[in-house]
Amino acid sequence: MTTGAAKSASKKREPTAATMAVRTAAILFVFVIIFTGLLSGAYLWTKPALEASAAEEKMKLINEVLPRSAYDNNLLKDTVTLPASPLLGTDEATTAYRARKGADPVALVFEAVATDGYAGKIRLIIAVNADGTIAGVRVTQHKETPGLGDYIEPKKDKNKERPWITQFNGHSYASTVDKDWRVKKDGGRFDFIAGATVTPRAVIKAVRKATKYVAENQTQLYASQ
Amino acid sequence: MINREEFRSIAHNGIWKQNTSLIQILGLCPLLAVTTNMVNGVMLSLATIIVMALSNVAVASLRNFIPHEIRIPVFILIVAALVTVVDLLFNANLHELYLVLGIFIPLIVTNCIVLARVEAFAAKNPPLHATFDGIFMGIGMLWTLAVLGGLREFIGGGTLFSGIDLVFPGLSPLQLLPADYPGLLLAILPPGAFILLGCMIAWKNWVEARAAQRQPRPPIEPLAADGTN
Amino acid sequence: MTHYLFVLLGAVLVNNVVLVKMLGLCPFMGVSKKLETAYGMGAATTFVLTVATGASYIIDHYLLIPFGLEYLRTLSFIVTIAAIVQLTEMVIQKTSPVLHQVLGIYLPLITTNCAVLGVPLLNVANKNDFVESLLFGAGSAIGFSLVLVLFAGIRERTDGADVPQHFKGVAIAMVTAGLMALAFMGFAGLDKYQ
Amino acid sequence: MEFTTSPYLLKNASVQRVMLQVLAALLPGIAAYVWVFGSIILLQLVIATVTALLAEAAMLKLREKPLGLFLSDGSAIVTAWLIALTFPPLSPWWLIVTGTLFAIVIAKHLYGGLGQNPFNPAMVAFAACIVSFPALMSQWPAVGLQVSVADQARVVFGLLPRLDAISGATPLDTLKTALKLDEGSISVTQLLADQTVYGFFAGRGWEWVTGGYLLGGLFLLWRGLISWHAPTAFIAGLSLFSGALWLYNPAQFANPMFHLFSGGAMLGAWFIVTDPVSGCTTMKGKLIFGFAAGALAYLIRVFGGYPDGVAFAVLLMNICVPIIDHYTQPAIFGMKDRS
Amino acid sequence: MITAIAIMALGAVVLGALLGYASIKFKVEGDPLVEKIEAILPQTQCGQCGYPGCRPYAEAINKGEADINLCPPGGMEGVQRLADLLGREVKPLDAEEKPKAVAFIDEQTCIGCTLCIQACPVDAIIGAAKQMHTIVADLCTGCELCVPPCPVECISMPVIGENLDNWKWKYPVIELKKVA
Amino acid sequence: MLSLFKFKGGVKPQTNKTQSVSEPIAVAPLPSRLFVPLHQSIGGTPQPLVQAGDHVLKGQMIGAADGWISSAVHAPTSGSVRAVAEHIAAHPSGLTTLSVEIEPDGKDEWGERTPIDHGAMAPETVRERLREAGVVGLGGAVFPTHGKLTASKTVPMEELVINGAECEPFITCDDLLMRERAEEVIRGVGIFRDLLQPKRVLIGIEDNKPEAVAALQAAVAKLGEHFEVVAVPTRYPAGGAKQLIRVLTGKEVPAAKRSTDLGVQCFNVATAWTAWRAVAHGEPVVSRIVTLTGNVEKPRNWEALIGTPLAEFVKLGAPKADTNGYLMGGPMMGFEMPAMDAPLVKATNCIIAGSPTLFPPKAPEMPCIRCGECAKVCPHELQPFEMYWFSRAHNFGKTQEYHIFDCIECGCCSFVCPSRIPLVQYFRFAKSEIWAREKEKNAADQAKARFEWKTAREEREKAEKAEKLAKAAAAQAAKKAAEAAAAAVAPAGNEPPPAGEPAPTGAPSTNAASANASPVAVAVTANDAAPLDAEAAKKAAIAAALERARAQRAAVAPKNTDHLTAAQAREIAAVDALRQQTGLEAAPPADNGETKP
Ligand SMILES: Cc1cc2nc3c(=O)[nH]c(=O)nc-3n(C[C@H](O)[C@H](O)[C@H](O)COP(=O)(O)O)c2cc1C
Ligand SMILES: Cc1cc2nc3c(=O)[nH]c(=O)nc-3n(C[C@H](O)[C@H](O)[C@H](O)COP(=O)(O)O)c2cc1C
Ligand SMILES: Cc1cc2nc3c(=O)[nH]c(=O)nc-3n(C[C@H](O)[C@H](O)[C@H](O)COP(=O)(O)O)c2cc1C
Ligand SMILES: Cc1cc2nc3c(=O)[nH]c(=O)nc-3n(C[C@H](O)[C@H](O)[C@H](O)CO)c2cc1C
Ligand code: SF4
Ligand code: SF4
Ligand code: SF4
Ligand code: SF4
Ligand code: FES
Repeated sequence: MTTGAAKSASKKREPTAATMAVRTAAILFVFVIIFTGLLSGAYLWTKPALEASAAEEKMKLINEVLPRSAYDNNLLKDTVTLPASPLLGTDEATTAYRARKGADPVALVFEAVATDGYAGKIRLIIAVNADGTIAGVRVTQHKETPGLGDYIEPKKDKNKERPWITQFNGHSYASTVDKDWRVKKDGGRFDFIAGATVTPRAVIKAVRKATKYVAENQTQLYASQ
Repeated sequence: MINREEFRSIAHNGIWKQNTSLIQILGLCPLLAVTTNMVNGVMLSLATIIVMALSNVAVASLRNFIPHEIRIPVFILIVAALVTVVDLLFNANLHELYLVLGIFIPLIVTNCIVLARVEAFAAKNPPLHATFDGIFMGIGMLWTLAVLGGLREFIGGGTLFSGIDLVFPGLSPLQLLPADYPGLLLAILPPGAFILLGCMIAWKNWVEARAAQRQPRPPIEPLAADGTN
Repeated sequence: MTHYLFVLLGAVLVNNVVLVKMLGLCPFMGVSKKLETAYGMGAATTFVLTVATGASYIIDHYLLIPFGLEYLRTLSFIVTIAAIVQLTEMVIQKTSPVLHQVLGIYLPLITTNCAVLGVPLLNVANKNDFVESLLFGAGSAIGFSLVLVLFAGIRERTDGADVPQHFKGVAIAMVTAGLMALAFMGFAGLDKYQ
Repeated sequence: MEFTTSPYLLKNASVQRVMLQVLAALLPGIAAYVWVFGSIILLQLVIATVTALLAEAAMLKLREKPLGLFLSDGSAIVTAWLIALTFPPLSPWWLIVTGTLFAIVIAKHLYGGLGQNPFNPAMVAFAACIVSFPALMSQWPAVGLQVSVADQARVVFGLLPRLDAISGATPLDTLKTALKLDEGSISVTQLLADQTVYGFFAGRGWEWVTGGYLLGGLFLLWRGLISWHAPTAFIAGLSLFSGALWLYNPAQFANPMFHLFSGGAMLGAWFIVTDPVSGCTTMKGKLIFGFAAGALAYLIRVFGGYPDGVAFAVLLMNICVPIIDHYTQPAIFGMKDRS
Repeated sequence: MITAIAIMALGAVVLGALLGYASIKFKVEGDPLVEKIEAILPQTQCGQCGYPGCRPYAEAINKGEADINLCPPGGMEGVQRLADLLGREVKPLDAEEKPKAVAFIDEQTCIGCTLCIQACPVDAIIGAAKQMHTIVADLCTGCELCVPPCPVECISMPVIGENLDNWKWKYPVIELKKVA
Repeated sequence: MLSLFKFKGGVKPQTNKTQSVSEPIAVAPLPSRLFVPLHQSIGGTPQPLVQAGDHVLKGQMIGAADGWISSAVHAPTSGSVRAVAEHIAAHPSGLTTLSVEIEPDGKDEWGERTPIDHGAMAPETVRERLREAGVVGLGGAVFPTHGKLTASKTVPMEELVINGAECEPFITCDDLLMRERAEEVIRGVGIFRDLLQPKRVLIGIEDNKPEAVAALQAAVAKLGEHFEVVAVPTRYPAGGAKQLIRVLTGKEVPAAKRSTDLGVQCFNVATAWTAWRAVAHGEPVVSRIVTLTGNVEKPRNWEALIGTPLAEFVKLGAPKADTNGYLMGGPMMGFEMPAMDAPLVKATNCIIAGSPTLFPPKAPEMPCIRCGECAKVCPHELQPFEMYWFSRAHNFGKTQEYHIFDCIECGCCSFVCPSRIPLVQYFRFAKSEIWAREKEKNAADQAKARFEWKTAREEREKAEKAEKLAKAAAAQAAKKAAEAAAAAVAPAGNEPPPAGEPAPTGAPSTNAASANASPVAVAVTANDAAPLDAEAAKKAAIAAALERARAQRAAVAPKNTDHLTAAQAREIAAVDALRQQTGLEAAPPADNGETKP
């Protein structure tokens, strides 16, 4: 009897599940409105800056492989979609950027993947001039061994004057014979760092195949919308 | 408001006595993951300090309106909103650093320190105290991250302040050891982070033990102690 | 099929959340003093993390992306996770006191486990599909539990060792974690075939 | 009386005696090593031993433990020798020193020294160094190197530049690199036909060294210092995996003999997975430990990022030791039918 | 911005309602932690912790009202075990650890007032009014609660020394310190 | 021939037995003083029956067995009691124990001896006789022999194993006993056989004692018994009861069980001999054969009186000059005697004079390298290094996971350890810590239960008082109501609740069992018979509390005794017996409720 009384007393003090649900929901609702509002405000405020920095980031990369002075169009707007291709090493469609000076095609900037790096895929961005020569190559992503295979990144390359990756500049699929697209150890023309030959081999192979792809598809690439 | 004594105790707690990284062993993920160099560590700490100070203020001011049952979701909501704001700011203004720090900026939300302080301090104290608590806890975290980051990059590559160019574009890192220093890469990799933090904790234990050994003595020279203060 | 197996194994071993990705370190250090508690924490985390990755995927793909609200990811993910955790706790406490005895004290800790938010965010970053997301979540959780339990085993043993005074406790545990991370580097490269 | 409790009679055994026998068991392998790769290894053994003893002495002094007792137990020397034998013989001196310091100070003494380390110190040294200095750690001199010992010593002490000509990848490494070459340009069969790489039944020259270790291991077995479980299981694990893949595609995967007698497999089987301190202690545990270590070593060798997987495999299994031991407790007297 | 707020608000309402509902529906009484804490306390029921018995002290610890180092009979070991259970810092005991003792009634002096019987929390004293009282040593927890009420001060607390029944083998290690 | 089994592990230390077997057993001269400890066997400590100044005869009982698991103590010779006081014990602790000091009168005069014919008597009488005669296990454990002479009710008795292995180095007392008194030994075994009715009797003797084997075989043949005398391989600890049972029968007795549960029982040969003397000659155990060997000029076996001070005994062997201490028992399991005036006791089978050459000082202990040697030799197939690791770290829970209570402290592990770790000592340390904790925990549980009971009782008393007042008021109210509305029955029916209400509160809310039990009782009584209410409630509460106490004990007891070893079980049995004796066991609620005025 006492316990029953205590129970009903405590019931009076404590809300039912339904009222509690409503109350909690309401409070959470208010807080969410306030803080999501705050957040959305911040987002709208920074949005232009965000977009700018995203574009800037892309441009910065492109500028590394293709000098800004070489073209005058807005690359980021003049794109073409490349389907997945074994020559590019890609397994999904990628975007290529077309640099033009006036109406003339200047260069094509696109992504390629070296699939057989020492520790997985090496992602590259390559700029190929309209004449088929390479304007520049940069590594965008890789998992090669730090301190050994990572010299393909200019930042990690001990040779600051002429980083390894710049060796490709000027080569083209047409002018460089197959045999030369190898590291010196294998009888080719490219340098390497002893003890880490797998990485350069992979990059060289990927670049060669990519230039081949461009050479084969050049006209469509510049033409298509 | 806040008196000198309280302020000092809050500062001492945050920076040394209740140091999040060395004593509470909280907030380890950023502590270990982003300290591949000093700059990363410092910048992430700054972001954390901002979040902590703001969320402590917010919770301390709103604490009376938050029912107990849903306090955790509300705290998290507040922290997450603030973190996202900081995230957006980093993204807009320090984009490259933003890329380096990666998911560790959003992860400030789950940084146990933030929530722990909110729960343990802000929810029970007035806003001003809470703000200082947030700031000093953050400073405690900042110096450990800075030291750990510095140690790691120094041992790992002989440099200091690498990555400074991402924050102040003009500056360049210091190369402290000769360029042919081979670099103990391990220090920069995860194992090095754990082991060096272990050593830092042992160092802190050692300092405390030494201080404890000396403590019983003070009565002998109270004047000198006063003089130094 | 093998692809999914690789995703799972990759998440458990090669990209172990704790030792390689460095997430969820606080519970890793905090709840590994005893084997028993490590099992409890592992089980609780595995459950929540798997559910959280699924829920996050759904929120992301059916609420945020359609409305262009990607910037609300952190906010919505974490609030959902916190709610899941709290609900789970309440339900377990009521329905299975035994299970609550085992998992109860760990559940609240999970909200502040970086892995629980980090893994859904990584899923987004890696553009994983639903099954991959779930497998990655489950794999990470298993990886977390695995190293947590193994770590607890070692810590129980080193408890009895004559560790130098200042290294006793957390410091030596950190060193142990470091050596475990070193060992796990041996898995590096094993995921490139996936 | 000096003695306090029973038993008052003790067998004549000591840690020192155990360790000395392990050192003796390493001698045949070292002899073969000298014969194949030249006597420069002796210099490395000395460097490692001196460093190990100095580091041990320093740590003992810091920790206020009796120096004489522990320095003379010989365990640091065993660790030092194993480090020297697993590092490339032309490693610069500081590499061996760094590795040894890492082993003795971090892997051993931070845990309280002899007998208390959960990880194998020598393997910690190897792993830490190969992670930090992959280039230096994967270059071995060619067999039958025509460089004087004096010049080699100069290389070790950095007085002569490291000549890329005198060192190259190990047979295991060559094999692994070949796997990554252009579509089928070199098959394993071709590679193994190459006399500069392949000797009688394994990597050229390596077969003798590893044979020496096998001999030493059998000596330990005969003396009762190790049990057969771990080595046998290790060899079984390695052979089973390599054999299966070899049968599946002999053009791509080398035969088990090659794997057993190249790299650190034999040293691992007889001297490393048998480390009593960091290994499993129950018989079933030893079988699991050995088998898993063998299998992991193979997987890492062939598919992983490092040329030899023994060190990582052993460390990975060290992590599992407490749990394995916990779940493989033998049934005790009177409880057998119950379990 | 509006969609953002709308979507989040929707989520908030759903989650809030769920949580609020669950917090009532799945409410449980009692706290198993108190039991665990109490199991560690020595059950001497002496009140030296400042609480009327071990159970109230356990409840106070659970609520965070009391520190874990207040129970002298539990000793440092008790503090250690509480710290382990609760994940709190080990603190030195807030009093001196006393050697174990049992009460002893000087039967010559005892006047049989029964005051000590009423004081003893574990009924370790037997005897009837106006008769000599005796302490059952096996049941006495040594809490000393019976000492103050005795009007003729006939209760003393002799320390139990080491004897063959409670003798323990000693820890064998003579710590190896630097000899040389 | 019987096919033998093997036990795992074991070691072969040098036996050193030949020194002390060249001479026959001699009777030791009367010492000038005897110190007879009252507590000489497992179980209850005998109550002293004599006082200072009493004159005693040889064989007169001076300490009466206390409880069933306990054994009487007797005067070893005639003389006068000088004191019943604390005297240093033959125990490693060096502590004292209550002992009877006797000054022999030199007459060595026997008291009354009443031989019985055990064949003609009820088994209980024979067991009682053994208890009265102080017959205890002389193999080392000194467990009262009569306690081991009841066959299990469920398992038929298969084998009786007689332990003549004597596996420890140096000791030869059983060897000589078997050689010289083979017939009496066999007759003693006959008593055990008659009491236990086993299918077979196996006598195991290590094969390095061919003379003893021959002597026993001859005696068996002569007496026409069907006992099998078996030579077992010499390997320490082949004489451990469980090892010998294993070797002879193939059965493994787990620590948690008694050997009778497997239909086996084991006795030492000397125990059999004393049993025969006690039954057939009425002679209680007042002396035993003790080997005196080691660093002495004249090693040999002596029949010495219990209570002989060590100093007087060792003179018989003429210890060499460099003797630096004396061991009681063998070098594997014995301990150093704490003082020269410590007495010989029933458990003293051997005294070894030690010297630095015989037992060189131990080299310093090194850390364990987990080499596993100790596990290889452990006859119980334990993992000593794990037990050591956790004992060292004071992690006693873990030591129990590794079955520390299965360890028989044989010392094989310490013997082989290359790191020279005193493993056994770590185990003893851990075991005594665990026991101490267990005791503390039991005391705490008991205190808690009693405290709860007391609180409940006080509350109930308070409630009763309140109830009395309420009832008086209610009676008045009822009267008034009856007067006011004579026809109305309903209000009266509604009235009782206020009166009945305090009853449930009388049952404390902290206590689930009584809270559940008492309302039922109250519900019945409260409405029907108001006057009986208080009585009934009280009774119900008492019954409930009793029930609860019983339930609690039932719930707790099995938990605590689950993983007990024989030794622990013994300890508990002793305590239980004591409790029963003092009548405290059943005490808690009921007694106190009544003693309270
Ligand atoms: C730990 C480790 C990491 C390595 N990482 C790379 C790498 O990232 N890139 C690479 O080309 N070679 C790497 N190597 C070296 C290859 O195993 C192999 O030795 C080398 O590529 C063979 O080329 P070489 O002809 O220059 O000796 C690594 C070796 C080791 C031991
Ligand atoms: C390691 C060890 C060795 C033992 N050796 C003998 C022995 O050699 N002879 C013997 O009679 N009892 C020996 N015992 C005692 C027996 O286990 C057992 O207690 C005895 O045989 C039972 O007979 P009892 O009750 O008549 O003494 C030994 C015990 C242990 C633990
Ligand atoms: C309460 C209790 C009862 C026992 N009852 C028996 C029994 O009925 N039969 C028996 O053989 N042993 C009994 N034992 C004794 C043990 O089995 C005894 O320790 C063992 O036989 C002696 O062998 P040892 O040294 O190996 O100790 C009992 C022990 C205790 C503590
Ligand atoms: C059979 C045997 C194998 C050993 N193997 C190793 C080893 O692989 N690595 C090592 O550092 N020490 C080894 N030791 C030495 C010793 O156990 C080691 O230094 C301890 O790990 C140090 O605590 C070995 C010792 C023995 C007896
Ligand atoms: S001090 Fe300890 S024993 Fe005494 S009442 Fe408090 S908790 Fe119980
Ligand atoms: S007898 Fe005295 S000291 Fe002992 S428990 Fe009772 S009140 Fe406490
Ligand atoms: S024999 Fe000694 S060193 Fe070997 S495992 Fe056993 S305790 Fe350790
Ligand atoms: S003393 Fe115990 S642990 Fe050691 S061998 Fe004997 S039974 Fe085994
Ligand atoms: S900071 Fe990641 S779990 Fe605490």
